[in-house]
Amino acid sequence: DEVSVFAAASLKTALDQIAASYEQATGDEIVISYAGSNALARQIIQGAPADIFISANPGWMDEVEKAGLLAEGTRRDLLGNTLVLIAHDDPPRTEATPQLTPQFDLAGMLGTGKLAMAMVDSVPAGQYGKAALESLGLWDSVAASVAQADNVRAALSLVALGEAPFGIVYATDAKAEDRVHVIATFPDDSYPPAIYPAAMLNNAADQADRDFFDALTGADAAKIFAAQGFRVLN
Amino acid sequence: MSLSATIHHRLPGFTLDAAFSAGPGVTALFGRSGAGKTTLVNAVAGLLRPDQARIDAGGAVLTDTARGIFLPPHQRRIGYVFQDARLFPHLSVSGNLEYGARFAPRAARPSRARYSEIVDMLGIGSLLDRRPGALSGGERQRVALGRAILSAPHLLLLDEPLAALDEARKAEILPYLERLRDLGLPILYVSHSASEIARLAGHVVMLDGGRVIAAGAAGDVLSDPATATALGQETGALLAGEIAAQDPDGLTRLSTPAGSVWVARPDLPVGAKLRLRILARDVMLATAAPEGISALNILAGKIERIDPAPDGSVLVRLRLGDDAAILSRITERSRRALDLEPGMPVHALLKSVSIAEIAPG
Amino acid sequence: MSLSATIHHRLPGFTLDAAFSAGPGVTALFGRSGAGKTTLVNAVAGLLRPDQARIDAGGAVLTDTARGIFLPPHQRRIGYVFQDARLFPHLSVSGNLEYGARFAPRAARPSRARYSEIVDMLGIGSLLDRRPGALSGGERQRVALGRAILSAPHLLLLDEPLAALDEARKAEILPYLERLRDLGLPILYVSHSASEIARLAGHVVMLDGGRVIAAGAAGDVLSDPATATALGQETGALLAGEIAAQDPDGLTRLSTPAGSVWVARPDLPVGAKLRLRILARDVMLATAAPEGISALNILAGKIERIDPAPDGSVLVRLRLGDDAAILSRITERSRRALDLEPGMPVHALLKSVSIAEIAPG
Amino acid sequence: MGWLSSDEWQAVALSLKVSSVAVAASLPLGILVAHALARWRFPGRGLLNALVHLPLILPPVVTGYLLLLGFGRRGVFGAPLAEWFGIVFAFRWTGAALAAAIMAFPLMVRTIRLSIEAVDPRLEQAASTLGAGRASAFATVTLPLILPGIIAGCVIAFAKAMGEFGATITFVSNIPGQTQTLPTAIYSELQVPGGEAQAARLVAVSLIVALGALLASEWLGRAVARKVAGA
Amino acid sequence: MGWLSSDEWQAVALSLKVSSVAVAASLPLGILVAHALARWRFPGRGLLNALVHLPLILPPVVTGYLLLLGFGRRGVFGAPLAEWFGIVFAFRWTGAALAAAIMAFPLMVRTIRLSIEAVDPRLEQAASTLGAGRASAFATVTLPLILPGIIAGCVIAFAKAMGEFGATITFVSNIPGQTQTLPTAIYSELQVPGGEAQAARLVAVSLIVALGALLASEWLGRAVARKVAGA
Ligand SMILES: Nc1ncnc2c1ncn2[C@@H]1O[C@H](COP(=O)(O)OP(=O)(O)OP(=O)(O)O)[C@@H](O)[C@H]1O
Ligand SMILES: Nc1ncnc2c1ncn2[C@@H]1O[C@H](COP(=O)(O)OP(=O)(O)OP(=O)(O)O)[C@@H](O)[C@H]1O
Ligand code: MOO
Ligand SMILES: [Mg+2]
Ligand SMILES: [Mg+2]
Repeated sequence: DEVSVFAAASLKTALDQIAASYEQATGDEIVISYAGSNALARQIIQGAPADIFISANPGWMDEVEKAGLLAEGTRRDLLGNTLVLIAHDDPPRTEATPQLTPQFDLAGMLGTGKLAMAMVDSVPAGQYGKAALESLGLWDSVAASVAQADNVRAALSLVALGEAPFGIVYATDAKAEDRVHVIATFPDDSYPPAIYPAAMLNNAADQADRDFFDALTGADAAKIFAAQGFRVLN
Repeated sequence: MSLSATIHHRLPGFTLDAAFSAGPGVTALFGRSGAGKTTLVNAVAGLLRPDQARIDAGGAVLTDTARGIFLPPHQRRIGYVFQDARLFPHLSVSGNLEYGARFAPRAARPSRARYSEIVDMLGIGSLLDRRPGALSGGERQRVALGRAILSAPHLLLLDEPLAALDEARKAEILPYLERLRDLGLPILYVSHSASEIARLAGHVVMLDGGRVIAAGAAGDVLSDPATATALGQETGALLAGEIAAQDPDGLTRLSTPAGSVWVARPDLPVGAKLRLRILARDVMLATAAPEGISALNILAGKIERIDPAPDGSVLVRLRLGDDAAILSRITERSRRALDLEPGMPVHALLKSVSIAEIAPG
Repeated sequence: MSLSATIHHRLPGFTLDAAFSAGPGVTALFGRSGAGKTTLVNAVAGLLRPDQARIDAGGAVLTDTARGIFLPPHQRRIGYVFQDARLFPHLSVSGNLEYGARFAPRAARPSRARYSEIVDMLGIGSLLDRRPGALSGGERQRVALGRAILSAPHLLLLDEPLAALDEARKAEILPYLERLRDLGLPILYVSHSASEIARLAGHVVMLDGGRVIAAGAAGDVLSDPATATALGQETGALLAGEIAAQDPDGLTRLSTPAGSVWVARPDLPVGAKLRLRILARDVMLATAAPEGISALNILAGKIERIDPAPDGSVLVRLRLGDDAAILSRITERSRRALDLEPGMPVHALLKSVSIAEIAPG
Repeated sequence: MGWLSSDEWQAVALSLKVSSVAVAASLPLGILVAHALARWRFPGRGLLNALVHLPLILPPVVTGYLLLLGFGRRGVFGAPLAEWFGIVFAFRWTGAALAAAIMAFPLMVRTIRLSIEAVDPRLEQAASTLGAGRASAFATVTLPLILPGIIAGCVIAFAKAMGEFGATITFVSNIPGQTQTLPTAIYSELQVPGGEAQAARLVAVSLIVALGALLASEWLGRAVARKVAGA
Repeated sequence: MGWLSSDEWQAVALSLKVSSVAVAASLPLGILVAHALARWRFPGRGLLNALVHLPLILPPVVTGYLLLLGFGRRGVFGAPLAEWFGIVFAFRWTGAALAAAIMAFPLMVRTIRLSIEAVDPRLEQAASTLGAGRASAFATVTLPLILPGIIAGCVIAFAKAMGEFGATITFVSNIPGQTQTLPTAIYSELQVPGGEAQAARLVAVSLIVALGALLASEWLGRAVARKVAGA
């Protein structure tokens, strides 16, 4: 049987692995459509034939839920992520990564360089990053230097290419890119929890859908998510 | 079929204001460059929508601005040979020639034989596979002529179709146009050449500055001393004739209202009707019948009028019998030497070979 | 300047293989439709790169395929009036006329006065602000002529420049071309009209099927019985003359090698040199000097040869004095009636007004 | 071939299918609209022109979103089309073709329109005197003469369709085997750390296909032009 | 006006600036390349043609990424350009203009090329017999005759530039006041639940501007065409 998953694009690496081993184990076919959470949510609201939706932020899951399209009681917070401050460097430095504090001289470190982030008003990673910098009192000093990419991966590649010396991305992204290294972590309480909610949709009728949804919260999946740097939330 | 048109159309800097009618046969549109000939022909074809006009052909109303009638060009069945050939560049010569047939009613479509005949007449048989881009100027014009004829039209508009052609080629095509005419296809023929017109046209419409300045039977218009300035060296008279006898030495005797005239047309049967063109400059006058002279044709007549021309010559109009008149252009000195005056009897010497002839329009 | 060209060029279905040279004055290219005239002219202009060719003009090598020389067209300073006018559609008539001047060397640029003179001569003064799209066919050709002349060329190529024009307009333009020629501008002139050629050209090159079939002085080529078929009604002789006297009654006496000839050109000074064209069909023959006849010009001569023509006429070549010969076309019947044979003395009657004259080439 | 996964092969095949269908299906309308804009005078001409250009002016995401609203399952047109005619665009390859066609439409129309405007109307006049009505004259004279323009329009539309991303992913998502075209597959790869190499291979495939089409069209266009030029 | 925030006004102004500069700056090269493709025979013609079409074929993100590699601070060309000439594209409006220019280039070139191909070479020949060298003949005959094509090319390029999003944001990201163009602003709004209304206002602005340009160009093109047609 076929399971149709609409998932935030940043999950691709992990989900592809999970789906591959699940397909092997069950013979079910998992078809995953990766795109921005906003696009996926709108498509679902417009009747997309998805069985499972994994959003990169709660806001878009709320929209789908408001539209009455979630299968009762299936919504859960699947994953969490951590925001980190990264720097371009090769070879990577291996120092311990401190927590950011209000004293951190981010503006001084930037100089005339840019701080790469996802779009601070619209893309979750950017919204969280802005909130964190604001709560640390650093936002005003760096706001003018922020280069906002259309998604967090694009922000990452700006740092990876050295176009921007620093950037704010998820820990998962930092981990996957060896041309950058993490120089500091944002305190958990400095920004709203970066949560990836998952839910089954009304469409999802058959057992295969339910099985794969369960598998996502299973131990094998957790291992894979964790290996990518996600916090597994259940 | 007959055509009658009253057209008023303004262009910036030019106004066409012409009324004329054309019976069967060839009607020539004659006039200087810029006189409005092409504009007029475009209006007849339906390519120009005149400000005010009424154009009838064979009883059908083609254009009547007063009643809001404007038959689109493709329904007029008017073949048009443009001043610029306007061949279709993407079609071969044969593609161009065959273009019109598919739109003609099945019965009117030219047969294979007729197609070959026209191709041969125009001398374009070796060009059939070429594209128009690889044709000479005259070849292009010939293909355009063939294309129009093969579209099986009810009326043919020819806008200086032979201007780009050499005399020999013209001489090949003219008889064909005569045949088309004699088969009943009316032709509106734009030309600068009085000799072409004299040969083909039954009627002549002379345009100048967008207005008709003379119209009528070709003989009248071409021999009207009033049109002499426009015609210059081409002023002359037309004489109707009939073949009376074919002499054994190859000469042909014609009987005309002016008396017997000899020409060299051994190919024509006795009884055939012809039209003779006698250019004023080809007529000499003598007070007594000359002897021992190579001129075959010497006609006796009486001077009707003498009009001086600006260049020092005079145009003498002779009456020959009741129904015929010819013009002679001589110098003022000769006039004085011979003391010519209206009313005097004289002999007109025609150079026989300068007589152009046609079957009657 | 003189032009000499040897050109070999193959097109699919047509091969041009011509060599000719042209001195100062006007050289006419004469030939049937499709003979290769335009192709040849294109090669001279540098618009066609022939397979093999050597073309020199005024000592400069324009094209020499053997040495890999090919001067691009814009460096040749050759004015070209195309068979299709090819005006620039985005420029007004005046823009077209002024186009060439900016590329001409400063000293050669036409003055304001010359510009007006040419505009007046061509009768396009009222069209200066129009676009080519709003011109008649003949108007377009006149503008093209003006455009080429005003580019101050060293050589002028005219590809049937007058074909689209009426007689009156031609008569206005021809003297101007004569003047250009007399000012030393060499002209290569493509035409179907023997009378234009006789009037303008010192030399004639006759083309047929891509080859030169006759070339030489205009008088020789046009009166060569061998070219008579190609020329048809236009066969004739050229006679050099000089104005001997202007008679008070407006007639002009010319002295020619054949004797005195009268024409009506009161505008020319005594001593001016002219060329007379005497068409064979305009010459009558008489065994005795006729009396009381309007023919002004009666020349005595001796029959040199008689060539029969396919149409039943004969072409008689008369020797008039040592240096002059004229042709006469008469019917075979007349020949027999008068018993004409080579060696016989006869009188030639010329119709005075049919004499075309020019300043000598 | 081993160097592309089966999903990727599917994306290549799908892209080809989507682009070809998009071009082929929109060509008749493209010619009609181009002709109307070039030669007809009618009220609403300006509006039509604007409408045609819309997809060019709008960010692709917006076009995609509007398509979703219009032709989604619950869309203004999508719902009745599906109900009455069984035509479904939403989340099908047909939807990807629709998106590609609409995004490429202004390019196609502009190109064809320009070549129609370059045809000498006097040739159409000549056709009319030979008996050809408007439609016949168009089919037998104008159409063959604008063939190079039509080819150019198709190529540029095809190229655009091959590269179209934003409207497609927004409208029909990125479903492997159904709506995942080359560009959306490339996008997916670029979302993965270290996915650049994968993406580069797909880019290469995409280039080979599109440039092949380009070269073929150049050759074709030249052949057609030569034919028209004569010789 | 009160109904747009100052950031949004900045985006409007910036989009206009970026698109105009992109079109104006690429036009000379566009004409040159179009002419070369239409009329010259030289080795590498096919390659040049392919290169010009690349931005159309590639997903915009890829083009943006390649621009980043080429013209970023550390880019192959970006670094020397910055060092030697002080020309910086990265994170500047100039970079947005570069991205827009490159994305619009194939459209501009195709359009102009087509109109060059429609010019009768015999007119250029006539110019040459009147003394005009190649360049002069081009400037005085070909160029005026292709003016309608150039206008069309500019309009379609301008429209494309106004709508360009993917390459721009990937190359110069989204810095309000510097690189935030209308499409990025619209994209940003669409990312947020309920942002549609905001986005719609920006779309409206974008339409008004681009359609204004379109209408103006139609009018201009018609005027030019009328001038050439005569009367
Ligand atoms: N679109 C136009 N706008 C203004 N005047 C025009 C337009 N078209 C033609 N004319 C003028 O109308 C007059 C008549 O043109 P037309 O083409 O009918 O002349 P024609 O008699 O055919 O001359 P030709 O023998 O030179 O071909 C000319 O003076 C011409 O300049
Ligand atoms: N591109 C070409 N390919 C093949 N044949 C050609 C090409 N161009 C011209 N020809 C042929 O070459 C011959 C000479 O053409 P050209 O144009 O020189 O003739 P022309 O003497 O100027 O004739 P016209 O008096 O009709 O203008 C013609 O038979 C023509 O068909
Ligand atoms: O899952 Mo996203 O790509 O940050 O919206
Ligand atoms: Mg005309
Ligand atoms: Mg020719």
